[in-house]
Amino acid sequence: MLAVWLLLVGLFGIVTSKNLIHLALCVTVAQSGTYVLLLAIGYREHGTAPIFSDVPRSRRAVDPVVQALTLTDVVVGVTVAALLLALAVKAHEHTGTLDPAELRELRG
Amino acid sequence: MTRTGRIALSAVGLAGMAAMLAWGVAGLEPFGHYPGPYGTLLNAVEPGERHAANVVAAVVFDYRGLDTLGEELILFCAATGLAFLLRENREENTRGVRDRVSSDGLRAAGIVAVPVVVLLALDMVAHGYVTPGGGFQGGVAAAGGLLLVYLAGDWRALRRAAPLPVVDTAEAGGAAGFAVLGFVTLIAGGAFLDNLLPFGTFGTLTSGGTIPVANWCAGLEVTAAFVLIFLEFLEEIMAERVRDS
Amino acid sequence: MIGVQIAALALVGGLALAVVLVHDVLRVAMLYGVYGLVLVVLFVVFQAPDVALSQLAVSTVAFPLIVVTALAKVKRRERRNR
Amino acid sequence: MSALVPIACALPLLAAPLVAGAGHWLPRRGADVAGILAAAATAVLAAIVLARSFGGLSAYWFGGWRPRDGVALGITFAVDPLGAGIALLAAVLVTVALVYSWRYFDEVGTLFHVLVLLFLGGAIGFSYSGDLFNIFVFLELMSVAAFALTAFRIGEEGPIEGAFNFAVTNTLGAVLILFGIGLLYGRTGALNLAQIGRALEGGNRDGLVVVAFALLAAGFLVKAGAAPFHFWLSDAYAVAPAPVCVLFAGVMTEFGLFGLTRVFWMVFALPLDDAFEFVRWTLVGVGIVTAIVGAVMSFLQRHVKRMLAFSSIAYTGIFLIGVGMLTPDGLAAAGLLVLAHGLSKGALFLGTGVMLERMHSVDELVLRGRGRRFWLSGITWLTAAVALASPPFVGGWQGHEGLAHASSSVLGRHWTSAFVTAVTIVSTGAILRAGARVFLGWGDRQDPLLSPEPEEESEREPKRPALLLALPAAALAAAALALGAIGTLTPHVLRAADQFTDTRAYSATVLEGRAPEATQRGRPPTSTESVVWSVVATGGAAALAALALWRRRLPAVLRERAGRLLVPPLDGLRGLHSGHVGDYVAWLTFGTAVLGGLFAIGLRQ
Repeated sequence: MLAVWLLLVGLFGIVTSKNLIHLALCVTVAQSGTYVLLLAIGYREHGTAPIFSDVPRSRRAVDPVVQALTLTDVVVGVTVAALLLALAVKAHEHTGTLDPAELRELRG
Repeated sequence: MTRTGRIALSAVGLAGMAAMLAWGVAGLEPFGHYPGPYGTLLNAVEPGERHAANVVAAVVFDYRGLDTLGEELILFCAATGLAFLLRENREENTRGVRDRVSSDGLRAAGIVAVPVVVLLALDMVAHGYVTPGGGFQGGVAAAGGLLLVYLAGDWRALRRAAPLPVVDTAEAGGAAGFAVLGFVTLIAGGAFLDNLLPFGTFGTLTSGGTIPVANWCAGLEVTAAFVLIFLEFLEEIMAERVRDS
Repeated sequence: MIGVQIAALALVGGLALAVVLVHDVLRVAMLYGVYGLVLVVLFVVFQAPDVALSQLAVSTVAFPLIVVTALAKVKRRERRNR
Repeated sequence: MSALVPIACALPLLAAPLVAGAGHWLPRRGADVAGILAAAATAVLAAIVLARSFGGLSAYWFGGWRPRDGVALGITFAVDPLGAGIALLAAVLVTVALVYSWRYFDEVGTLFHVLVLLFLGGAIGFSYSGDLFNIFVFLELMSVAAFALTAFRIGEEGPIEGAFNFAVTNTLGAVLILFGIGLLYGRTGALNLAQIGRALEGGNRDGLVVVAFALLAAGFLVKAGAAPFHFWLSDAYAVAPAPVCVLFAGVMTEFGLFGLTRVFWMVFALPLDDAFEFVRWTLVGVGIVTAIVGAVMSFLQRHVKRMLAFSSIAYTGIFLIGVGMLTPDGLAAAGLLVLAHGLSKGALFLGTGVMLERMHSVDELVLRGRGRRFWLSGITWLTAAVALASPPFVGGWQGHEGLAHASSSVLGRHWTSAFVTAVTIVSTGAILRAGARVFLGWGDRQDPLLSPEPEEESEREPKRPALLLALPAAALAAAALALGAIGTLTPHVLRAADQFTDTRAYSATVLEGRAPEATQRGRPPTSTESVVWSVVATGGAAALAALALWRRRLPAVLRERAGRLLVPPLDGLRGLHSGHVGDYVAWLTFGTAVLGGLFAIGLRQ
């Protein structure tokens, strides 16, 4: 449920945003919804982390796969955010504004 | 579309999506009851098969190694893409930058802090498949540690500590290393990204076969990629300073 | 444990809303930093230390650096244009 | 399967960092040549993989992790002829784009080559992979490379804005896809396509399954640029450099549809097998709307690249009609059309590159008559447009014929043919109009109907030989033209589609290693009806182009009536394409909700 919330909140932020940097951060909020979803799916009551260096192997552990997926996802999230921020900076350099409403080069 | 129209449209859309997602999520098992079988099976068989204590690391670097190869390349791609986008202000334009000399205390702290942070980060990389941590986490931290050179020293010190060709090459090496690993296993007669090295003793640094190798490649790649990304962004500021003066 | 989980979930949800609703970029940047750290806590209570560590690295090192430099650049230009 | 499969994917992925690393130490041209060679070698490998894939599906397990008791431990590449075919198309287009770009991107060093090679690696991995999350990873690799490539001309405002809109919408599309993957994993505990499909088959079709399908469909439709998720596409294509557009139009959007098709057949076909009719009409409906929007908008553009972008949207709609029929025949027809469209659109986009570099603009009105000197490019333009219009035995003719044939049993043959013909007339008519104006100087100097466009001027001095610019485009156009005459093409693609849609054989091969049976199919006989339709399409396109060029010679009364009737809705449609990223995302949420709502109504048990 929290995952759904994060996704929707992030989307709402993007639609209403008046600043490209803020908008890029909202994209990452929407993305973090997927992290939470994945980890919540793999969670087990009373399970330990799937790292058996100091717990016996027979202990019930949470799902390692979703954690691996989330790791990948986090990396993707950072890279996309970095690209978006770079584009926002460049847009500001050329137009002097970060408001998407004033960036209307591509109409029609 | 006006702002009001946009918000109205998205309100309809978001309400619909909320209902739809809620309906979908309701079909999941109750929280805390992961049904398996993928993760359950891996938790059961991995320690016996690969001797790596951190199952997540084994999944990342062995069972699903191809995903990680893709992930490393996404990072590589982003760093390349940033260099592509921010190329106007690369190196040449920022050569004249001079920082105000920061206080001696700060500088001394920096001299101590840089190696400490970098060493801690390397330790995080090294034990990635035994304890939490690994190439990615340690790599970001190491990149951050190198950036302390800038905070403690100045822009030119950072440039000297991390010359662009070297960082570029390191980054390329890390990304290529992973792919090379795949080709090596192929030539050695296994499947692509097969694990052919001895698996070692459970819970030690020599455990896991090729997992450590892949892990170090990832560490190198991530460190270099993030140093590059940071440098690109910092250069943007330096270019502004040059223009100001 | 359950209590901690619920608290972390609520915090994440609330902070996400704050990030989205606040429109002053500087404040958003700071809120976003806190948001990242709360996510770290959430991942820890989900028994995912690996993910928590990488989120920690990302939200304490990577994000602040790129967001702050982007902001600094924008501010500097705006000041000069005026 | 032989080790060629992983090598075909890993070769460009290895070459990319090597070229990047070598860029600092090797002479410039050496790195360029290495990039081109890597792409060409990948194309050869992809061709071999394609040839072998007709022998039957085969699964390659990375790391040697074969499945245990039907549970996949690792990641598999399961190569079928359709996937191998689109991978080959990608490799060929990348090679052509790199050759065309010789000395074009000198100012950025090796970066352009590196990004394009990464794009290729992602594309090949995407088309071969049989693992849902792995598909997502390769899709993201492709997308991240594409975002950066779009903004090549960072000196201008448009490219940055286009890339930003592109990156935001496509990242959100990926988030939807990942959300769907998460839901499926939560139910089945599997990421392998075959395994998920099998696990869902027995279970009931509840909200989770329906919503997961809606999310995956919406996410892939964003990538495919179907309405109302298409807004990013025209922005991104309009501003990206010409060789990059070749890749975008030729394969990237098609990969969205490919992903949708793959996920549908491998995962959802069995649990939804009594609801095909509903899914069919939903997808075909989206396709129809997309085709109309794309065709009409493309006719209204004077910015030639943007016109081609909207024409690609129109074709996405047509492909979606073919794919959406949910039959092997429909899929085969779409595949044939993708092939013809990829080659001819590639030639056209390279043509716009010639315009920008040699004539310093891509504005149809500004360029009127300026292209007279460039006869080779003019002929190429005409050839590619004809190949797109597909008169009998030329270009995408076999695809159009197949589409009509496939629709007879599921959609109704007559209206499908009529609709596709109408879309072809409008979108190809626009291309012919632009070509005639630029290369022949026909028509008026002003046209108030067309969207006002900002000037796009190329400041660079032409320094590259004209032949180098014209030849790759001419080769692509010739290939597109010849495609229609290759008689063995249709049976092969039909076989590929049969194999692709055989869900049970797929999962048996992947999970149990059972050898699949090879199938055979003949080519349906050519009917006079489809010959007539395709002649109408080509003739109509030419007539419409002429009408647009010499509209003023019509009686004034007629013009006024038509204007009063047409202009308000057209302006309304134009107004929707606002360039505001918030609008695009609002449409994205709306579209997803509508899709989810429709599926909720139609698919609930």
